[in-house]
Amino acid sequence: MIDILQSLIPTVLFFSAPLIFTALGGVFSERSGVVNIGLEGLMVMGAFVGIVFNLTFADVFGSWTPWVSIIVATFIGAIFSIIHAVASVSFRANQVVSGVAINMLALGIGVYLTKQWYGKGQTDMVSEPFFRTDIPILADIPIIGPIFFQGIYVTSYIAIIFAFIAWYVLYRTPFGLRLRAVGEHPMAADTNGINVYRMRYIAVILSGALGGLGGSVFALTIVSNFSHSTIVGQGFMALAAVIFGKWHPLGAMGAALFFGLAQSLSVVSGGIPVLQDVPQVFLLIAPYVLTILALAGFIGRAEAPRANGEPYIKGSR
Amino acid sequence: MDHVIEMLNIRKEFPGIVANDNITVQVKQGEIHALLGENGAGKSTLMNVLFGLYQPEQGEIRVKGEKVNITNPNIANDYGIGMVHQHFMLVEPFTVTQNIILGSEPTTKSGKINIKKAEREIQELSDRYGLKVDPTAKISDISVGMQQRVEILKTLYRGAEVLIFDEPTAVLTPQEINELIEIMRSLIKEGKSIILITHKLKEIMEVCDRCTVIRKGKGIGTVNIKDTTTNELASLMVGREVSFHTEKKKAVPGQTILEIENLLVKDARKVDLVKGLNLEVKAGEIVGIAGVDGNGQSELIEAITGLRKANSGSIKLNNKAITNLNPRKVTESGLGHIPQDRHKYGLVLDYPVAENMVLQTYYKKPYSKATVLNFKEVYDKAESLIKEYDVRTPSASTLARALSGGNQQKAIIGREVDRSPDLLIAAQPTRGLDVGAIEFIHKKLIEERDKGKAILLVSFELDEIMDVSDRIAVMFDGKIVANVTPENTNEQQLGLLMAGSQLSEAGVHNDSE
Amino acid sequence: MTQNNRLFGILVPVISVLLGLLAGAIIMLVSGYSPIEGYAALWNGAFGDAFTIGETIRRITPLILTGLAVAFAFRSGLFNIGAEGQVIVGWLAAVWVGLAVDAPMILHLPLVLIVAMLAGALWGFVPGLLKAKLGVHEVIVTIMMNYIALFITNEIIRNVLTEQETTTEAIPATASLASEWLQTLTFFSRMHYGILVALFAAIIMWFIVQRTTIGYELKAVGFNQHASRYAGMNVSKNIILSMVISGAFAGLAGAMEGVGTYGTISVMSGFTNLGFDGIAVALLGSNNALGVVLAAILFGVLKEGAGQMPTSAGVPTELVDIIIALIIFFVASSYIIRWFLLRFKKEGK
Amino acid sequence: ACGSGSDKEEKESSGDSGSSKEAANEDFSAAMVTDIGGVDDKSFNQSAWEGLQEWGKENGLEKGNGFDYAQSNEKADYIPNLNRLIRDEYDLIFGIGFELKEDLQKVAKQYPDTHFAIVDDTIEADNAVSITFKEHIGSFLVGVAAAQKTETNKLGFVGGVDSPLINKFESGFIAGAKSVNPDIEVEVEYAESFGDPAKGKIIASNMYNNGIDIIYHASGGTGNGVFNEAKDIKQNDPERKIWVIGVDRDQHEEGQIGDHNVTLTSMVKRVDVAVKNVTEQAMNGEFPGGEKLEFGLEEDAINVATTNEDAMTKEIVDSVNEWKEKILNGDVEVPQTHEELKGFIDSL
Ligand SMILES: Nc1ncnc2c1ncn2[C@@H]1O[C@H](COP(=O)(O)OP(=O)(O)OP(=O)(O)O)[C@@H](O)[C@H]1O
Ligand SMILES: Nc1ncnc2c1ncn2[C@@H]1O[C@H](COP(=O)(O)OP(=O)(O)OP(=O)(O)O)[C@@H](O)[C@H]1O
Ligand SMILES: [Mg+2]
Ligand SMILES: [Mg+2]
Repeated sequence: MIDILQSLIPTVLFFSAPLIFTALGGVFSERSGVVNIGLEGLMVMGAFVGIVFNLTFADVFGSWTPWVSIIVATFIGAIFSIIHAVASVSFRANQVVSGVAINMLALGIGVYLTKQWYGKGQTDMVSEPFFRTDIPILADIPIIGPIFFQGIYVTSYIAIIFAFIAWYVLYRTPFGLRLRAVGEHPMAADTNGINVYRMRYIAVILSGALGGLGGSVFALTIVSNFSHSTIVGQGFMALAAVIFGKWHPLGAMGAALFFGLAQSLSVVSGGIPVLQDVPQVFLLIAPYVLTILALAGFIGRAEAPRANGEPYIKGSR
Repeated sequence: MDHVIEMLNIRKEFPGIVANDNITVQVKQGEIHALLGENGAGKSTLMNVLFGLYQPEQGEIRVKGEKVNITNPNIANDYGIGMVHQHFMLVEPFTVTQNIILGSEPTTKSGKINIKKAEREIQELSDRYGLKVDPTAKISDISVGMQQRVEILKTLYRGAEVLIFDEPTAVLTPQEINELIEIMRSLIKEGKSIILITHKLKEIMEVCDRCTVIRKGKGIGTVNIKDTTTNELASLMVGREVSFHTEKKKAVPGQTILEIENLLVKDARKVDLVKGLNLEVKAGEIVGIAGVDGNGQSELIEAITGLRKANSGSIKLNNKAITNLNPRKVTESGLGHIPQDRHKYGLVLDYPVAENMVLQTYYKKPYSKATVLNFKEVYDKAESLIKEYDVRTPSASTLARALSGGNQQKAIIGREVDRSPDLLIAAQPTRGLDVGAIEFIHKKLIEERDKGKAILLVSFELDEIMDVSDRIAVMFDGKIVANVTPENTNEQQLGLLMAGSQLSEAGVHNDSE
Repeated sequence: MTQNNRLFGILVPVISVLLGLLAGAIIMLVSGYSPIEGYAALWNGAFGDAFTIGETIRRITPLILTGLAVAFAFRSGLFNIGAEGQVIVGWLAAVWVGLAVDAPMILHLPLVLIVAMLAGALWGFVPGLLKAKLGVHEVIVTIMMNYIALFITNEIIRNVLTEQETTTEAIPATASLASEWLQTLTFFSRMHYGILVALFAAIIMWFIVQRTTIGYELKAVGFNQHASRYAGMNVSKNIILSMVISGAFAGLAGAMEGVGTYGTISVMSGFTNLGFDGIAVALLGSNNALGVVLAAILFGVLKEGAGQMPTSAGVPTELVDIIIALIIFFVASSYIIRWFLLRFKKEGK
Repeated sequence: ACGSGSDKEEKESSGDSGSSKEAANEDFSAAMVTDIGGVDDKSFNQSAWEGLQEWGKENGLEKGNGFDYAQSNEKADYIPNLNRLIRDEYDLIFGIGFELKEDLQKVAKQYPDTHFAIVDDTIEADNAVSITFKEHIGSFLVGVAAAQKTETNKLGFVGGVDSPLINKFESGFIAGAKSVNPDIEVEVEYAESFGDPAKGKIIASNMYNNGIDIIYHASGGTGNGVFNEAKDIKQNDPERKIWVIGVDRDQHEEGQIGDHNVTLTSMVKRVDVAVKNVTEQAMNGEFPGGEKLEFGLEEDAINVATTNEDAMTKEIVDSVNEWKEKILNGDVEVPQTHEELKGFIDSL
């Protein structure tokens, strides 16, 4: 059992971390009332920037490169998401449309520039990705240590810490109260003197930052290079986590961890005798079927923030 | 200068309409100033201009004599202007406290919301002005009256000196209205000034000092309440004489149309809301259900109309059991329903007016044949209803969303009455409407009665109940506790019955027994 | 007002496309390519000769259908990200029936198309049912259903339709939409009669949505479920129906590939993207049938033409993705374009 | 290719496009259509392109003029790409990858006077040649190397998509390992994708956790995840002896981590050799139309990389060479399918 956990938990953590970051971004954006189908594109942008920066500056920053890379990717992700903010907040674009465009645009730009800069469709492998580490002290705790604190990525724990920070920000600070108010009833917020547009801009930019972070963490922990197939569907899984988690930061984190667990189980169970004879296809679809069952069984109805997806037009009723 | 607020020659246009055309309002320090006008006259618009939600095309605003430029609600707040909106501006999943502090939250040093401090401050305010609220309750769980008190607290919390109330009483029960009037008086005593928008002339006469009348976007003038009468106000507002008492012949009840026996309805949490209710409505009579909001009226109606499951008991329409049939079947059994919440139930706001006019009949000939819609028929019908019911809309293809509340209501009433149902349920049919529209609707209801239809009227307005009903059933705690006739009772007694007193205590004799 | 609206309805997309192409030209210039060569290549790639025109039409065909699928669901307030999975199962079903059944064309081909629609409909039914009965958000369920479709289809190809092969045999001519005549006409492009099916589907969609009580109910449910219930509509039924019809359109798109373009189905190592592109097509076409057809044409032309750009002008094909994305942004932000147009008009007066 | 405009009018009838070509060696031209992987996939597309480039260089040609490629971004692109090259009058057109099989088959029938070649699959047409490789043999040999190297007697195989082609790799690998030591266990996992590094990483993580010390991957981009995981473990514990065996190309570079390299060896498939070889034959008027060429050890088209000299000790290399001999001699019949593998193991 402990053996299984020991091989399960670390994979769950590294698989989930990028989803957690990105889903948190989705939570911010959607809590403020801006639907963000563009998470996939934000991740693509993050992965692209993370890898390119890493390749270019590995010599300069040495072992700090991956850290600087994800910070830069976060930053560029934030800037990139301004497009979504401008379109859906200021220009009253249909937010789903704008999100879909973000997805196409990010992939287009990423691969176009890759070809432009590297003369080929995919970059080389980075020399400074993230590596697993043991967390000092904690790793030595018996049983718990090996399961949770040995051979893990620091980024995984950062993701979990971020989820708690996001929860605190959203549910305990004035900023969070305002942000949620804007997503529930923008006109009420407006009459209370809250600048609805500014809040939504901030929320979308936060989602860009976190999406960029998620994408770069994915690229630098799992893939090591960038191509058109680096991010395929992770952003949509993150979106699913946002909804699965009922637009709550901790819920989204839980959902992302659940996806990671289901994925890992489908691989690990191949090695478990009882499950060995189960046809491969059932293991392959298991994570997705489990998610549906979980939703149908005990998660059930999730109410989106009331004003999610509605452009706020001052003075309309 | 004793004017706290002056709005001079204000003009505000919306695409295709001039909502405010050169209107002037001057509010004195410490007065309650009424703003009166028909539905769509431009009252809310004018107040939204004052509150900084809209920018006027022309005109100027002065606060205490000083010319100001109010470009957003924050600035209005800074000038001590607070507004309680016609449609509440409350975030439902938030608590009372969260709603009140939203936008000016007290924080601890670490940047966390200081919820304790906020709750304390709110408690103080609420004690001082007699605004009873539960600071930790969620908005979605509290009554409409309390929601309104939250709105008022919101303005006070921000230190408002001038409070704008946009139709505050439209959604309140008689008791709550009395409470509100008390609250307004205590606010004035504390040195505040109030602008009150209402359609209820009685209230204006009772509490206001002066009244500015607006008609179709234009200012008609300001009168001193002391020097005027309700009739004068009404004719100023609509530009003609209005009669308040609805003329009607004596009812000639026929056979029983609606028969409810031992009806029991629970809500999702398994709490009984309607507790073994019995009720009968005959052809050719209007039965009014009087009662304080929250005594099971909505659930009763929803159970009859098939929108909610009845847990036991029976409902018969035209001697046919309709208990727990789906809404379509119930409608087809001869029911018309003017719902309480017109935005939620009554209309598909994003459909054109015309398509809303066939919401109950679209699947029938001549509006459709073999599932294919016949738009010509739909629009012909709509045009004729629009004319007959005086629905003011640019065209039949205008989205229902664009209509004013009163006109939306007229559209619904037209649609439901036109089908000529055997039983017409009218839930709060005149809520938020001006006297002209109310008069019109009352006339329609009585016309239907005279055609031999059964009418069930649910209203929190005792005036309306007394005026229109042939028979009054008082509902309290999920049951009909008394059956009386308007001739044999008065508002005083009804009020007591609605509060749960026994018939004998209230000194009324029960007509049905 | 309405006249103005109609004018804008035409002007906004046209301006958006022009702006998108302009942006593309600027990007080419900045990256050191010749925009003229680039766009000439694009044009040739899409319309250069009968072959490319045939291929362009072929590419447009399934896009129309997935666009309709997504648009249809949108009409009742549902977001069907699952068109992708519905395409895959439709494709599988079409090829399966194509191979398994032996019948004259007049029966076989309709049967193939119907079964493909049923398969897509089934894949739409599951999220529809869960949404209607349990309130489970359709976006997650459809995303999950995509993966399930992919893996199950691969398994069936490998173990049921073939013996551990990656591609099935080709379907017989009786089940095929392909036509010698069309192919000869277009120098062996894979253009097939599916385009007629797709256009017919667009008319059906328009008719259902705009002219029938079914559409009236679906839209009403999309706008306001409470009012729909009040009006006696069965909200659950309409939600399910909407997803089922949406799925059927997508399933038909799969059939276009299965019995039109390829005549086979192969193990897929990733998604076809037809369903995801359908989202963009639907939105670009503002969820109405004619719009979807036009958007699919634009999409198909740009994507097909893009293939010629690297060989003829050295420009990476991704430039077209960027251009399409920008066009979508511009159309979506039509508010601002309208605003500019209005100002322009005012000043002109 | 820029001249395609003027070609258009002439290409009406497919008949005369290639009629006079056989003789005209001077302006012989060849081109290829990649599969979705793209020309820089660090795998067979890239390798094929390298072969074509080398041939071009030897004949003084340049890209776009004498040889070229057309990149496919999705399955639907194959036909247009093939046609584009046909219209540009290339004499020999390669389709790289089994995914192009059906489309190439179709086109070959439509244009009987153009020469075609498919890599990694077979098609039936007189104007087309099928190029396949004896991957099972290469896989067998890396299996032998792995069996020599393993300390845990547990090996892993990560496949891309479960298909006859990848089964060939799997079967050869298991046969090779078991030939050396029948007690060796090989765990097989298919990621069901050639582009899912996350899955690759989870599988690898799980395998290394379960005591497997060498993983052979035949999974394209999914393999990135395998390398990533191995390097990660190595980075943390340089003493840990774990390895990856690369595929198609020498994946030495992918295995580099600091001063270590986790790439034990790679099963190198010289698509370039085959492409160049066939192109030269065609240029010399000896196009092997209709034939099914199977490239292997003899042609130097299948190799076992020995770049990682520290890891591939002399003993291992010797052992690999020994088995190579046996195969060349016909002493060993390497299985290509699951069926054959069963028989093979039973016979051990
Ligand atoms: N945002 C808006 N856009 C367009 N027209 C509007 C808007 N708001 C109000 N109107 C129109 O302006 C006119 C005045 O509306 P307003 O809400 O001020 O009326 P009111 O006097 O408050 O009516 P009621 O008594 O029904 O509340 C109406 O014709 C209304 O339809
Ligand atoms: N800063 C704070 N200090 C103390 N109590 C707080 C603070 N903020 C919120 N609370 C209280 O904690 C409880 C939970 O608050 P929170 O805002 O998290 O509500 P919630 O029920 O989780 O929200 P939701 O239903 O929107 O998910 C409420 O009773 C709230 O009043
Ligand atoms: Mg108003
Ligand atoms: Mg009103």
